[in-house]
Amino acid sequence: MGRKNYFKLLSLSIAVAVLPFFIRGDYYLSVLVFMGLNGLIVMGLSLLMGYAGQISLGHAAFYGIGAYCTGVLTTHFGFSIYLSFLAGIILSVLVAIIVGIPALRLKGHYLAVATLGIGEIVFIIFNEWMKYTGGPSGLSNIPGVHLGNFQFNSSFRFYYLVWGINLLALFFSLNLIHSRVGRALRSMHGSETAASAMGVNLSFLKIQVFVLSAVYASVAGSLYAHFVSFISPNNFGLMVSVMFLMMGVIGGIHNIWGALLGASLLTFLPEYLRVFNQYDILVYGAILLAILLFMPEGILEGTPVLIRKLFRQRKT
Amino acid sequence: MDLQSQIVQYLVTGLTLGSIYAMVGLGFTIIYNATGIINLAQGEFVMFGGLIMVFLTATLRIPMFLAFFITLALVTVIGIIYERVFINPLKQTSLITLIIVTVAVSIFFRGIAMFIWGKNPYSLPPFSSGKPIMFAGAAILPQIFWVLGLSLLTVILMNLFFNRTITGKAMSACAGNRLAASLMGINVSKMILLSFALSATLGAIAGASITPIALMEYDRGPLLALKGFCAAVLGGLGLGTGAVVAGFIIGIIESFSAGFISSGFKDAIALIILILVLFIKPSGIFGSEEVGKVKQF
Amino acid sequence: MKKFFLVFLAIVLFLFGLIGPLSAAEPIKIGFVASITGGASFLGEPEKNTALMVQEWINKAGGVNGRPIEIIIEDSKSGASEAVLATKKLIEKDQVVVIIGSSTSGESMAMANICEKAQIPMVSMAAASQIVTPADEYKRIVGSPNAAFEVPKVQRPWIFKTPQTDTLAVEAIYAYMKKKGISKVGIITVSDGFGSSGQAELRRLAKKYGITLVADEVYGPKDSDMSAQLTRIRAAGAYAVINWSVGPVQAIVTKNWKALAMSIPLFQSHGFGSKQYITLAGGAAEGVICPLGRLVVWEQLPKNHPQYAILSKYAQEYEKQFKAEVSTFGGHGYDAIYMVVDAMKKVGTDKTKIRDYLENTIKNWPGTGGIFNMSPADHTGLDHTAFQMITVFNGDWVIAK
Amino acid sequence: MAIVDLSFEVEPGRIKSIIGPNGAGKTTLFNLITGVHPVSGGQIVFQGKDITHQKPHYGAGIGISRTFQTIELFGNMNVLENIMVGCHSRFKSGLLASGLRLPRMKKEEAEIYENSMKLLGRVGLSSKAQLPASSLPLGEQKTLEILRALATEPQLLLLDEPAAGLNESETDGMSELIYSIRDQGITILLVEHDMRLIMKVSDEIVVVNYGQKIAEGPPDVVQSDSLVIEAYLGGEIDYA
Repeated sequence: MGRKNYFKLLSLSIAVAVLPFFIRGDYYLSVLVFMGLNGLIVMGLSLLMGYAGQISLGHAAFYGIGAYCTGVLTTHFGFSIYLSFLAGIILSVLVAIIVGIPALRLKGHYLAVATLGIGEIVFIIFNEWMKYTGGPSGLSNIPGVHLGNFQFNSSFRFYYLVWGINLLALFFSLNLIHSRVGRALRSMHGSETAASAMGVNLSFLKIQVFVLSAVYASVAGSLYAHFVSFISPNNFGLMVSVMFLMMGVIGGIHNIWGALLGASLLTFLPEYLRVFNQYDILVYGAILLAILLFMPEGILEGTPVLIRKLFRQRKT
Repeated sequence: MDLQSQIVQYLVTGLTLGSIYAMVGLGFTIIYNATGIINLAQGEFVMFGGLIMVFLTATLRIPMFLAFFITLALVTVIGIIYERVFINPLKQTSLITLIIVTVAVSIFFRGIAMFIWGKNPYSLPPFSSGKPIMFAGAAILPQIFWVLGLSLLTVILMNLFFNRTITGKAMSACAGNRLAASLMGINVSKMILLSFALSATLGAIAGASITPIALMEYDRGPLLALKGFCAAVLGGLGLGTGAVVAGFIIGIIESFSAGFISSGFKDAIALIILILVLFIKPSGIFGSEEVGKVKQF
Repeated sequence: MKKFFLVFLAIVLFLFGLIGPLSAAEPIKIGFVASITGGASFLGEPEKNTALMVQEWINKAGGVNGRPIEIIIEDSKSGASEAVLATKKLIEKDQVVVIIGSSTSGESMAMANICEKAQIPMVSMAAASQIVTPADEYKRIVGSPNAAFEVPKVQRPWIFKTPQTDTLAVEAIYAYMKKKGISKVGIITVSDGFGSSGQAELRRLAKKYGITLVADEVYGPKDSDMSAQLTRIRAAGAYAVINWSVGPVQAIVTKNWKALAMSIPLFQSHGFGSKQYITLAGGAAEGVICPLGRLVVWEQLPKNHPQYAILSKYAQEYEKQFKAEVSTFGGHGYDAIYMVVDAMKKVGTDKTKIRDYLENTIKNWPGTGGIFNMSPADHTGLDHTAFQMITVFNGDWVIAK
Repeated sequence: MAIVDLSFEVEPGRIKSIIGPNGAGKTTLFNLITGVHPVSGGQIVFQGKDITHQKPHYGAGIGISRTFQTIELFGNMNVLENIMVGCHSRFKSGLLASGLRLPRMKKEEAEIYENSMKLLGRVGLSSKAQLPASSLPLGEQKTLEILRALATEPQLLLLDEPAAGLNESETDGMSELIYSIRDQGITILLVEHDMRLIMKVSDEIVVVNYGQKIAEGPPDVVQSDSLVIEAYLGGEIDYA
């Protein structure tokens, strides 16, 4: 990771650390918590899609596995938080491996539909396995997170927990991208033939990054479950998977910072659009389309390009 | 109720569902062939088809027959505008961005539909009145014949179009190799426009014919798109006939699994079969390796 | 391009302009969360309309002891996380006195935790008894060997709700069936919060009324055809079908039931409470039987019925103002708003006092959903008399015999 | 193009060229050796080891590397990174070590960087290290592909038309590079259309047509072979 990225990471960490002292209030902090969670998932998607070039339309499944695993284990079986978090991660890793080995042999749209199908199947299991998941009515009264005697019982505390994990994941991802493994990932996206000629084991690498992104999503899911204390299958359906993808593309999925930016923006935007009442879906769709039309590479890379374009036009 | 009449009933239900999936799947295929895009707003064409039909017949009191064709024309225009405004300007963009564009369009279309029609579902009278027909102990609504008939007719017409007409063949050529096609003097941009228009028309036919059975509301699209997408992929992306057959297969699997195994897991069973097929034969039931490799992200 | 920039600027200014205005008056703020868009919008829409209409009525009539009320309406988009955010926004940013909402059980359960922690009274417009019952108590009931005969003994202190519990609806249907001698029943439920909660109650209470469930089918909230499930119920030899869902799928089930020429009666849940569904189902809804609040049959009530005055005014005004059929869903919003406004008129805006009033002083209180009698053991306050078995006859509601 | 019946050996430390008309199966042969295409019959042996049915990524690990006929650089990465990917097979640190930036990984990274810069320095490309690979002129892209292949530290290097599209002086530079690689002790298998280059650098030549070997031997012998001349009828051999 270059010096520039260290500087960016440091600035972001400082900003994250001081932000709550400027905007207190449960509501805004909750929005920031959701931003952090979505950011975590989209970061994983960015590694998988933007860097390794593998599409997933089923990432909400891993988000859900994390959430339900910790939710079910803590409420029904009295597991401790740590154990159930760990169980969520392990289960996601297992599912990612089992599903990933055959699925990642597929390419392009076939991979898209396979991941989509898997996401839907997991969704149906959440719905139908009522004894533990509570079915469509959801699972409520999931206990809060604690570290020893310290309870993360306010949005203020939870904010630091979520963003702490988020920044760790960001640190991990940035290191990864600028390493042997990260270069291999990107080379795979550039040319699979050449990458394998250079000794890059494509299938192993694909599985690895798929598992990593699943772990990010699972951790986010577990945190979500404990934060909201209520989960239902609807939080983990196909549209949620698509929304994660949308966040990535809007921000710029080929860059981890873009992914984070996209997740933050699209978490905040619907809150802002509350002023439009029920017509927010129309405004929301229009804004998304405008961004995609004027900055198809995403906001992060698109904004400078767009500004340059505007500037040039005014000059002539 | 004996087993035979049950089976007939499940078959009828499966065919009805399947014909809708087939038409949506065919719509996917047409656009995919011309552009390589998976148009996730395909379900919204169906929604518009249903709701515009309702508007024309119930509000404007236009006779059913005439309204049907006006609906097709209007939805086709929507498809044309969609392509010109959102797809055409984005020529140099990666496929994944284009797919996300179609998702954004789908959200936007839903917004427009909600703005115009509100959130309530709407119903249509059947195309022809009459009591359910009893056949081998199963009851079949006359409308089901309309749905099946229209979808079969559409599939046949599409086949003729792609195999017998110059324009159709030109579109198929675009599918094979866009650059080569444009060098041959085919106007690729026009072909892409045509593909959106055609697939919008298909959506409209599906929407208008299913509404008397299944009602229609502004947010019905995504689920239909999902099923249609599965049909298109299962049939081997890029193969129209494959998508149609796969659509019927998915419909029938769903209905039989609901009838004999578990209604809660009917979608899961259909999806598991889909995924298994992909794992065993990664290019769909009817697809060849080569076709599957043409377009990637 | 310059033009684009100007348009953009205009939009930004417009956006800021919309959140800008601050009113000089000191209204009492009531938070109102509803599923205005998304899957449950058929609930949220009439609720939102009702809130707008009722706010005007109350303020025209002098508000709460001279102070106007301001109902701040938030859309939960039929999702739990959105509902949670909306609730937090209302509590933190708008500093509301009470929270009303949301439309679905799932959202309400998620919101209940926040309101409980914030110690702010919440009145839900969703039906599931789990919303007001503490999780442990609910577990005790479901886990008990005598589940069919259990009732909750305690309720969540800050949480109330106005819709009739699905338990009551199920009991109303089962009692009617018992009277008619129907003993073998097939149930078909939608796989969402409303349907699965109804399914649980249908299963739990069957024994109490000597009813056997011969088929137990489900379908998705956006499915287009349920003929397969109904065929299976018919094949299982049921004497009646009970469908438990809300929204358009109810009409589809009804249509499929008719199309299959099924000779056994179709019962619908109390979610069938909007005439729109009769229209949607075309002629197919003839003969459907369902337990409903009296709102939809207010014209058939005797004039001296305690609910008559409220129902006639609400139904007529709603239909006049929104050009839409009145539904029991909007009525849940009506009851919730009037309940808290009544409380505030008596005890002011102290949250604890409002809570105490709702729990202890709402007695013999007529609403659109029935006559409410709240108590520490019952935060719904309705009993089986809230329901009337109603059948569809000539496209209209008729009290079933 | 199918390879029907083709058998030859390459001696260590020499340059062997494969020539033949377009579509003779030269690139297919490379793809078979490197495992890109599955082999349906026959055997490929490298240093006494059967590598016939190995995965494509296997070769780099045992000392076989290659370039491509149509340039396959990683266009989404810069020049230096392209070469760094070439070092992939020689190092170990995996996902966790990389993400956590363990000391082991830091040491490896430094080594990879140093090696890659050294390779770039060898052809005077150091100043362009940070440019996107796709922005280089064609000749430099070809060179970069060879450097990337060299970064795997191969014992056998397969070059697929390294001079295609290059002008005369660039071709001369290319032959210099090929010599210097040979002098390093790396065996080279060369596919090329530029006969001048072939005749200049090859120690031995194999001529293929329709997937079959029609001649094999030192350049001067092959040049006078009647079958070869027939295969190239129409004066495709470019001696200019």
